[in-house]
Amino acid sequence: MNLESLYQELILDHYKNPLHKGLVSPADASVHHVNPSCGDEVDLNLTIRDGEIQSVSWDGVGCSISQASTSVMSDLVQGRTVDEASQVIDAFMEVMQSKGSTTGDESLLGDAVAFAGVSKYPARIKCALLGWMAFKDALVQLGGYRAKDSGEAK
Amino acid sequence: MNLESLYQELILDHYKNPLHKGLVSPADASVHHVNPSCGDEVDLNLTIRDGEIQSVSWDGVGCSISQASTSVMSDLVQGRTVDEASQVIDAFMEVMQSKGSTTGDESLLGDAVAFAGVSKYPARIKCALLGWMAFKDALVQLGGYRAKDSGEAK
Amino acid sequence: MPLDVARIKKDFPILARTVRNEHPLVYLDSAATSQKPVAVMKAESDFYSQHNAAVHRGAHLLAEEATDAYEGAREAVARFIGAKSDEVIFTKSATESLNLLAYSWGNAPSNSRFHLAPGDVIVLSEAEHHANLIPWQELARRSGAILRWFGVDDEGRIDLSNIDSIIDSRTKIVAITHQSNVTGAITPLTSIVAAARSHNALIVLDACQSAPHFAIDVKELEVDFLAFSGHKMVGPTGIGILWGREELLAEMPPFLFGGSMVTAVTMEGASYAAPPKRFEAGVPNMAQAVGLHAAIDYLNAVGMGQIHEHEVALTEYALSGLSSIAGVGIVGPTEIKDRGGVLSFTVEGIHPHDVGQGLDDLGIAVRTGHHCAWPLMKRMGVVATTRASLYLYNEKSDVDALLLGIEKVQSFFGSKGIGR
Amino acid sequence: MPLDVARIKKDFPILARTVRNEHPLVYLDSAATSQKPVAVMKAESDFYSQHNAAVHRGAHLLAEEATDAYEGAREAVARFIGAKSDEVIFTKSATESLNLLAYSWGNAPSNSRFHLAPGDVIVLSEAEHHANLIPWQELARRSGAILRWFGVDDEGRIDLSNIDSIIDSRTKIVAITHQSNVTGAITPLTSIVAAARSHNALIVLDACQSAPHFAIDVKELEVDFLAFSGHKMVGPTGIGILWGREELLAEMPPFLFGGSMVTAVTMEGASYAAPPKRFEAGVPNMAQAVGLHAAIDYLNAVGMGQIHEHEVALTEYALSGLSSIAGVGIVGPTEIKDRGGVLSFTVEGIHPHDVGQGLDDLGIAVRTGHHCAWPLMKRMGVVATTRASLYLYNEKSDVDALLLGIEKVQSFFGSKGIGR
Ligand SMILES: Cc1ncc(COP(=O)(O)O)c(C=O)c1O
Ligand SMILES: Cc1ncc(COP(=O)(O)O)c(C=O)c1O
Repeated sequence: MNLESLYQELILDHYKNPLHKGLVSPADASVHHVNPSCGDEVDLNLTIRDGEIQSVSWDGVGCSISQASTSVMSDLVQGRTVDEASQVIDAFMEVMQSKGSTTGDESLLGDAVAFAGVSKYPARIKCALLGWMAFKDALVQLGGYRAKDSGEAK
Repeated sequence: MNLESLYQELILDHYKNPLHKGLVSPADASVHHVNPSCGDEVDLNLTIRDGEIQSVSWDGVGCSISQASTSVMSDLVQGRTVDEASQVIDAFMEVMQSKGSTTGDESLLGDAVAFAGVSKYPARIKCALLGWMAFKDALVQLGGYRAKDSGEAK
Repeated sequence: MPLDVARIKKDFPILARTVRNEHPLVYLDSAATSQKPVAVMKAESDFYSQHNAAVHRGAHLLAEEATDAYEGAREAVARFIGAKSDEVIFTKSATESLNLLAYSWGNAPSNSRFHLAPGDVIVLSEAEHHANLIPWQELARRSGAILRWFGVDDEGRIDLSNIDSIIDSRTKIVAITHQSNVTGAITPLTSIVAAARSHNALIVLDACQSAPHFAIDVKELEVDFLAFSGHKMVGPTGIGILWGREELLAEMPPFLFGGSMVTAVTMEGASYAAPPKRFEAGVPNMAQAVGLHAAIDYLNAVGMGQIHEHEVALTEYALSGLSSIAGVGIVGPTEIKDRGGVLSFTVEGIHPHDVGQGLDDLGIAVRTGHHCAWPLMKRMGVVATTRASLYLYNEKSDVDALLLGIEKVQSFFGSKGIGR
Repeated sequence: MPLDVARIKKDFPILARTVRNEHPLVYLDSAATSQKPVAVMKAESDFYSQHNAAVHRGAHLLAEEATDAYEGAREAVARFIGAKSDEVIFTKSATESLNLLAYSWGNAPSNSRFHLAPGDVIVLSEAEHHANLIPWQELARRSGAILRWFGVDDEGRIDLSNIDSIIDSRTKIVAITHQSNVTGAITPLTSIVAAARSHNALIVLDACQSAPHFAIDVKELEVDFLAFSGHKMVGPTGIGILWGREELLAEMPPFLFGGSMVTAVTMEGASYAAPPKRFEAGVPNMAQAVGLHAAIDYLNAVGMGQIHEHEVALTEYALSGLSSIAGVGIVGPTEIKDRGGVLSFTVEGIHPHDVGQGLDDLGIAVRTGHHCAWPLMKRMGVVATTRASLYLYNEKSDVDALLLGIEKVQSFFGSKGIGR
């Protein structure tokens, strides 16, 4: 089987032992996202203090990709400034849209580079993005997200 | 040109000099029919006395086929019993649906057999039937039309 | 006589192709859309190469030929379901067919038998595909009608125990699926039809998953309307069928408005033609109707009875195979009685997306997700399933590939400590 | 550089066929539907032979490929009209596209900018095809809105003299044709768009007869919505396009309800996806979208500018030829300025049906009747016309055949004492 490159150990480890899973309340923003093509769901709580991500926590059901990706994301942005977190989101989105042509900048994306293989499977990109989109949405709600270019969230 | 067989002299003669054109009023039934595919129209007045067609008159605009066919029809059924007229309608309908396989019974249809060629041109059948359908409708309105088979008008 | 599947497969060029890692394609997603035989593609391109013209409109030879081809397709559909030709309406899909009904009835004036008043009841089931659910939700919203629905049991079978309180004198419409696209369960129509009839309710049957798989006769079914899609029955995409009883269609208001469905038009208003034209505004999907005709000819040549028997045998084989894999749970009836060849299942500890991904990697095409039947998924207690669905071109080797594939997926994830 | 029509003709197999009495086909009915090049048929059968699967639904390779092909077609359409990809919605026809708008807006709640209240005004013209007339009549009937319309002058050109009383502060919608399918007259859009903009009215353009014939850019047109059909632009039947401005589509309620257009569904209600998915319920007309893509590639390879120049020259030639036949009257502009290659005419004393029949007998395919524009016919003072319409594969010899044909028809009927 050729699944090894998609399902890297790191991904499956996060799947088995997800980080920051279990909602921490109260939070500044709470969002609920669904992947309409499969029904997978994620709830995410976000708290920001002085322009820094103080806490991201989440809960949800989903496939290995969506669960692991949410786990990696939540660990990656913890403690970062809102601007840095926005940059990380943009970088991850770029990798996901790359159809396998880029693995992304490891210094920025850390463990999230392991998901580069997902971008070759269009139907799974939504899985990988579920938690990220929830996080971005929460950031936008708190007025925190800064898009890289025009200033308009897309 | 091969139009001779379709546009027989008899048809074009009726077109040039239509019979019973000009509405005779009052009448027992007045109907208005339209050919939705071209907008051609016919008005028809019908009067029945003692089970006999006393008067069929009509007016309208249309192509040579529709005008001539209405002219032939109106002359053919004049003075007939309602039952005979119903038979004539059915016989003409049959010819029209025959795709050129039958010319019809001349003893019943008279000049109307000249329209047999029309049945090879599906788009023109509605032209040939415009006046006939108006007449049938008027008969039905007066409770006169008797369908050949099941007793149900179709 | 069993089907000669090897020969049938040759008629479907796509089944000869290889997919990921040079695996030969094992296509088990026919409930989503079926594959097409060469005859269907050829019928469409022959139409375009020889007869293409706008039907019902021109006075020239091509227009006549195109009209004959289009109306010939209507007759073929009518024969296929035991109906009259003028009772068959071409739409773009079953989805449009069902929306056509909901909008037409929403357009009905208050003196029409199709008019819904506040408090009138539309009956559905929990097993409906979104296409036979949301149009009715919206009609209810617009009209003030109320939705009621049959529940389903743990095998996904429609539960008739409370039929008397579901279908009652306030019930105007019963819209129900013939066969579930998730569980494969076939609906017990007889009692539903009897109850609906006794209360004079209109019966709409979603035949998307039945018409392609076994012979249907609308007179025997005793329903009023039937909707299905060409693309699920080896026909082209872009064509659906709505059948309705002659006397009902005759009274129904139109849905889409435009050319060829009128008798007269002014700037202020229009009057409408008789069915089926009344319901087919604009230049229709002519080539698709012609392709559907070829599809029906193809299915008839194989034989709907044969196809059904073949699928029953294959489904039995697949059911017993799936049941014998530890950790696999069938979502739907586990016995062949009153069920078709749609097989939804879960694999313990492995999410359907991951199962589907693993199978895809082996060249096995299945569907994963909620299958556009979200309420049913909730009722069955799953977020998603993996679904394999069978058709005339599938054979035991396809099922074997699936069974082996599931085991491989299990051992792949198992080796990583996931699943069992 | 003039078009190499002889080479183009070779791409359209039907143009090599003979019709009545072994006459070679002279196809002059492209305004009803165009013919199709081999590339379009091949694109559809390649899709079915290699990539067919339900888009957006499966997790397997074929589903990915089918989705790429379908979304690739959307991008091609977007580029063709200067739009963004997500602004392009696939329907079954222009007729459906226009009905989609009328129904969606009819579904809009009272706080929506699309909601129509009694007394709101919908503006049309007397030159509309039924497809851009009756849906608005019905929306007016349902909402209490009022219809107003531009008249046309004796050449069939839209009369703007009273534009200020037609488009005013009560006007919510202006739905108008870009080019008449009867007279060929091109609508003077600039002042209409300016008036509609100044009153904040939505502008819907029926581009059925323009998009196939010259380059269109929605940004330059400054309209809000655009509808056209694939089958009139060398594409397949069964596919239409609706383009709408991103920010407007984002607010519009859905039209057809079913699978793939939702974000979540319960038995009681559903929430809807973002455009374009919101407007594409069910398994879409995938092969037709792919065929349309091939059609657009074909037109682009020839060049929309070239096609337009070719048609202008041919139309001028036909106009002067028709004008020079005694007894022939052109219904529409007699000069080439702001008109396309749709040529309606009457022949003195001979009914259009009889003219069409005579031409058909010579292998010349034209259309006769009211061309689904009944109000315009009344305004022009005719019951019906004969209509010849030109496209990229027509050449002077086709026009010559038409002109000679008309004279033959005149002499045939003339010899019987009919006409002149
Ligand atoms: C100007 C115009 N609008 C609308 C239509 C309707 O297009 P369709 O029949 O492809 O839906 C047509 C063609 O029939 C047309 O010419
Ligand atoms: C049971 C059922 N109903 C309705 C539909 C909708 O059919 P379509 O998407 O072809 O319109 C489907 C298939 O998707 C189905 O399986």
